[in-house]
Amino acid sequence: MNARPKIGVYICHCGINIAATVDVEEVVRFASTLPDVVVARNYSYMCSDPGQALITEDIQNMGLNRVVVASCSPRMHEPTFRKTLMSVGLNPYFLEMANIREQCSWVHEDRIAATEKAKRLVESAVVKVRRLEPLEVKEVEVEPSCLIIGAGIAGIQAALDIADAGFKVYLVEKTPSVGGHMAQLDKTFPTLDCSACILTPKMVDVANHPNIELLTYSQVEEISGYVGNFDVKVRKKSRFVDVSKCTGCGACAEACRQAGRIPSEFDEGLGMRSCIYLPFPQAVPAKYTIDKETCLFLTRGKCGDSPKCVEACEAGAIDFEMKDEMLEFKVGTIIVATGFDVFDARNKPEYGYGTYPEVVTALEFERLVSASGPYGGKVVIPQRGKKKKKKEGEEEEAPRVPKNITFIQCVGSRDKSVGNEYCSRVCCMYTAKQAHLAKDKIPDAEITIFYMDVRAFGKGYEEFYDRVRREGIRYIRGNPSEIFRRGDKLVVRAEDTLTATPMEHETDMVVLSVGLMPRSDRREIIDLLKLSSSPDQFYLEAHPKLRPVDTATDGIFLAGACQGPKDIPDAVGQAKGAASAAMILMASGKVKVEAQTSVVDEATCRGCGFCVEICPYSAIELVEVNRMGWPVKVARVNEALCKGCGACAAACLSGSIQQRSFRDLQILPQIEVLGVSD
Amino acid sequence: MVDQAKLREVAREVISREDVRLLIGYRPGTYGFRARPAFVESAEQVEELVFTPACVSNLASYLVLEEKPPLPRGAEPDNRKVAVMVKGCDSRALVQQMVEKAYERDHLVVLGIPCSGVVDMARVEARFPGVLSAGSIIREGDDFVLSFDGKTEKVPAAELLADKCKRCRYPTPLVSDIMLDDEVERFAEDDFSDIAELEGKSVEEKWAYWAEKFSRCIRCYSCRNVCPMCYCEDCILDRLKPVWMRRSVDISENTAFHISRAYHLAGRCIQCGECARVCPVDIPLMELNRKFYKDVEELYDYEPGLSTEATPLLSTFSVEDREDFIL
Amino acid sequence: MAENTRETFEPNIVAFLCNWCSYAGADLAGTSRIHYPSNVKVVRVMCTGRVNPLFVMNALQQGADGVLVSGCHPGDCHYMQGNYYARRRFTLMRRFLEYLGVEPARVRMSWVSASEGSKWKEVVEEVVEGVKAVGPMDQFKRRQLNW
Amino acid sequence: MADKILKKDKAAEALKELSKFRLFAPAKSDDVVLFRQIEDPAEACLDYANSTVPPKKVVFPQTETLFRFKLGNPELREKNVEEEGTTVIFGLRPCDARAMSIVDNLFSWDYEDPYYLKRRELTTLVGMACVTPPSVNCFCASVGGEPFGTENLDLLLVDMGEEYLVKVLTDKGGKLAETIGSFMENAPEGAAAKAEELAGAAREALSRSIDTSGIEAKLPALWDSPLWKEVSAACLGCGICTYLCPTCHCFDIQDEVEDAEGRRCRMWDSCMFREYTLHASGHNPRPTRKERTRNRISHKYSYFPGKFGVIACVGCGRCVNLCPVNIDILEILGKVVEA
Repeated sequence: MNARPKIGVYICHCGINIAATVDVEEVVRFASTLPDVVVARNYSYMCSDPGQALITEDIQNMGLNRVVVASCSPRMHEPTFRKTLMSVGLNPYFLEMANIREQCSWVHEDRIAATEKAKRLVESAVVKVRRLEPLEVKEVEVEPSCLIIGAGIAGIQAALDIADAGFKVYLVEKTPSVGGHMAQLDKTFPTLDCSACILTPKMVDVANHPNIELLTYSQVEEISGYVGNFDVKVRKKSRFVDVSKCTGCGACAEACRQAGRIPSEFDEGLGMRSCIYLPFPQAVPAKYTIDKETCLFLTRGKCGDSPKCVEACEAGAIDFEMKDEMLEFKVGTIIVATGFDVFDARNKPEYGYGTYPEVVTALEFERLVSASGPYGGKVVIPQRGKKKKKKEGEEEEAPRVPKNITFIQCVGSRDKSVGNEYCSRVCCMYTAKQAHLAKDKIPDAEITIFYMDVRAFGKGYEEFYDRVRREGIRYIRGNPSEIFRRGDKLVVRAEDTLTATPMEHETDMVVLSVGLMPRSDRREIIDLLKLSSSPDQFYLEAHPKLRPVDTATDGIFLAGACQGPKDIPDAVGQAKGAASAAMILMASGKVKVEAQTSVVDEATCRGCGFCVEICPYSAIELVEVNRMGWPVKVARVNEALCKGCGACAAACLSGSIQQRSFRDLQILPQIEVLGVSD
Repeated sequence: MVDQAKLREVAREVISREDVRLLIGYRPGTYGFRARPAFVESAEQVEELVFTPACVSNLASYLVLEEKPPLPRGAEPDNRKVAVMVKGCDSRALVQQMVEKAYERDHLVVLGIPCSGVVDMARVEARFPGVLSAGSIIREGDDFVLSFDGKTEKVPAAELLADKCKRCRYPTPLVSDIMLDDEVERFAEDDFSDIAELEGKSVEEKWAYWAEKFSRCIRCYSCRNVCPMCYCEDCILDRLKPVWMRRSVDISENTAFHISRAYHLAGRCIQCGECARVCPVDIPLMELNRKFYKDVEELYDYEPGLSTEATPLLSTFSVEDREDFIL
Repeated sequence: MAENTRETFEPNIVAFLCNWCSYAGADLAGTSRIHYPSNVKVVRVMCTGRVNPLFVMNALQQGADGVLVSGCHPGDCHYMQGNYYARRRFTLMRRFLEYLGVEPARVRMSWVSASEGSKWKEVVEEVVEGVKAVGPMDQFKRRQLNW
Repeated sequence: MADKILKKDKAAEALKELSKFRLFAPAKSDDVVLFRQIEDPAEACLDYANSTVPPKKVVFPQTETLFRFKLGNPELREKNVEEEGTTVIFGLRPCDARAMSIVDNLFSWDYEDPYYLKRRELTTLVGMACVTPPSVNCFCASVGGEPFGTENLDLLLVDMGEEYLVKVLTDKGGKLAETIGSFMENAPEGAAAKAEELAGAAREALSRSIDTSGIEAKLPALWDSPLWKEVSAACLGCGICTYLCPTCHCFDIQDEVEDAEGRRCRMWDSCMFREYTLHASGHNPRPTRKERTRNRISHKYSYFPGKFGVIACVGCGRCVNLCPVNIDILEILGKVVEA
């Protein structure tokens, strides 16, 4: 380490990506004049095998002990070149990169200015690399267990894969049942499989799998630790029903004084439930839950003379004294599979959702068309706000069957006016599917779809779209501007943009193809796990292409629509990817931890504790040491906990705690070089 | 005013305790009106102790200034307590030192001196130049009474009072084991109008003002060394690896020195004013410290040196912290 | 160095960018080929929490005409709190430097996320313009290696 | 050359004339008097007690470049002090002038320091006699000086009220006096006698003194005396007493490198600093302020006289006046004498 630095500087053309804007030859000439630089070279692609070979040969032949690569962002190829160094026995932390592509050639036009800047960046890298120190990459054990947050199809699939591989899974679901949005769907495009038929077996599997601990009606409250060693606290919310006793018979729900008065979340409010309820017939676990927001006994302390559900329950499972339970466990990896919300159509008031009962959302339509739904699978205009349960003897008013149904695509997607620029990816296909189902149920219905573009990109999608069109479904290219009532009809005002014809289209029913939104409660997870968001507010992956299931934090992965809108095959595919990523860590049993950690100079530390207070990872503590006979307190860093942020180093008044690879001694020379005005 | 006999009596008792190794107080200086620190290790020495308005030093500095050269093998460090006399302002240094874990509370025996203000010795010596023989200063109501060379002069207190005392918020020690006098009620307010006035100048005027001051600096580091909050084992100013600022004495490095010194006291300076007092070239160091003090109070509602339970200002944050300048 | 006039003055700005948000955002500006002025030169740190406010002083002393510290938006810090610490430190340092007579336009801070390539461009442009307006740093710049 | 008279109302013109040289004179910066390079006579403040920082800084700058270098290039560019040209220090106190002659010993001993000596050669010293002692702590007469001392001065001015009596002491002084000859007139008879009278009164007015005989020999014997702990207990370890001392001359050498270019410079250092004697190993032969205080006093009153035959203290009183905690060299010397 103390050998005189012998630095090699390697400047990449990146084809013409760099060379077109930066005079690479000039940068090489300049670099070769810098102190301690033994060799400076350029090459068309430094990251290629021959490019890397240039470096390894020089290390071996010229005895280089420091390397600067001036090329793309270190976020791109730092790992590549670290490996290059390692391959010939040089410590990988003797590398510094100068980012002359993303932050120079690609963003500047003036060749002279870009070349000057590239020179400065290279010089800054040289002065830093000269002072770098070799670091040891340490390993920690990985707990062979995984926390999966969210039990929709993505969470379920990831859980099953990991559990099948023999690792323990804690599957945490906020609602009383697993299944997520997929359970609400009727058929799935393009195959028209019954959603429940393909999902239910998996739901049952997660409940029965010996390696899966299913925690429904539960929420993650606290996560601390680091990759391989996360400490998790989960709140198991009280169901007020002892699940070990509940047989799922449903007598309680029948008996509930509020039966049929509480809008069912599962049925998107089109159907009603009791205060004690099973979200849907195939719910897993098939255990009842008392909704403490509406239960009379829980909200008012009184439900008639005594709660009817208690009377009805033969198993004696109902327990109003039940408390939330806190579970604590350790996991090695975490998968976030929290899914999405659908766009709230009230944010497009021009479509009259919430005003006209004939305007429904696509998810409501799924419930309408589902045989298990509130209307038994009949496509009707739902009777909103009317109690479905009539008093004895009162005549049922039959729901109206529409003869003319209109679908509007891209509601809340590709729409800057509501802040959603992105395409929700599923609406084109589910609209086609729903149109098909409507036609199937009401063969004489006239069905029209207003669309902006039809994106049928998946396997079998274009074929399905073609089939639907041939069924006599009318596609009109145009984004309707408003919907209003005329007599007993609704009128959709739009322009057919293919013929440039303004039109008023009369219809009995409108289905809004609402888009997929980031969950409204996403902040909870962001705060728990320190995830980042992309501009669309979905969780941000570590790399959009190459690390789509990873997050910036080691050991935490993303699955399903929480990362961005996805259809079922994509969600399942990503879930399997996330599962596999987590399993790599758990199977190897070890993981390398941050090497660029903080370190204390115990000889000068005055033990003030500023760093202890500041460390977000509680990685620093004060310990008593003997300094030449005197007992003194000094800070000490737990390197397994330290994540290498360096906040301690900036807080230390005496500079006694330093971050490796980002020491004051290494940064100040960079400032000296970059600060000089040309 | 503190009864000098009582002070000595208390001091005698304290230094006679087996668990106390040192008492730091004041004694008369070598000439004129000066008083200076006294280091009492035995009961015989207490006779020289005084407390008068000439006792300007903040003795809390000595608690952290003590050098610890290598102990001979087998020798045990003397861990007995240190007793220290503190005025209101000085006591805040003790509090802040404890916030920063310099020592435990039970390391100290604090002799608190409720204080109605000390003199600015430069003002005294300008008013009565050439006084060599021992002179005394006592406070009588709104006046200081100065006796020297057989004469007695009465001067309105405001004319000789140190600036820090004219805006003292905490005249009575915030921490003490033995209070040597009755509590002094707050007699002054601090509205930071001096700082606000400077803030109101244009950037050019401000720089001209400070460039003049900083150019005088000879980097004797008396401001640092006298400060009760400056006690790093190895100050970054002295480090050669890395060099935070060069040894060169010029406007650039001097400015860097003063920025560093003041920033390192942000949220830590307890306004004892010692730095400004000792500066041989009269750099108004408190105007630097007070800028941070004012901002810290305005922005974060934080005053250092009031509670040993406080979290150091820059080791904490609030999500709601202002950020109006951030793009 | 030729005497800079206000018109031809091209400021030199040292920026400290956190690896996870702002550095990534600046990279994204690159991948998106968003052009911006070349005056800003970046020192990469893992977190704005690492940036000692005295670095600002060093950069200005060394001759930088301005300094920019850019990190993750509040709440998004990869290390949870680093940007909050940085915010306090730089708020105080910036006000202090202004008090000494250093134009506040020279000491800037921004939140630029990994997805805000275009915001990075805007920040750079704004900072460069701001520094251009106040001219070269000459308050306590090192007179480089003078006798 | 005979004594001259410079009327006070001509002083400004004379200073104006002298400002064609590198002219240093006492000037006020707020209330602090410092020697500054003067371009406009109005800046000068001749009616002063003494400067806070002694004028030694003119010939021994606090920071000075010795040479510049480029890494990897054996050629050095040395500082040419000659370029600074003729320098005049106007109005310095006799003690401070005498201090320079003491410091000369050091810089021309086994090694002749070209920077310092060249600057001394280029510099003409115009003294200002102390008609009244600048401070209550002046004790120049105890260490070989006096308020009207002429040692090492080229010219001495005596404030006679309306005018300055100008005594020409050296050829160098004579040459300088010639350049401002047109602003002066011959001193009347009796002026010298009046000045003598003033000198006598000034000597009488010195209020502090110490008998230094025997101190040089006594100090080494007091190496282990408890008095050092006692007198240094309050010491803060700052550099006031040394930096403001006109005879302290310790320096450090630092390389300031920037990029591939750098300079080697010399800057004041202080034996009162911990780093002064700190070894690279971490060992410090003067581990505490006690040893440093002992060294400061011993150096001035024992080691330096042992080597050069003169006490390295001129009794200017600055260290006493400005010590933040009233550490008083006369008190220490008194204890040494008593011990």
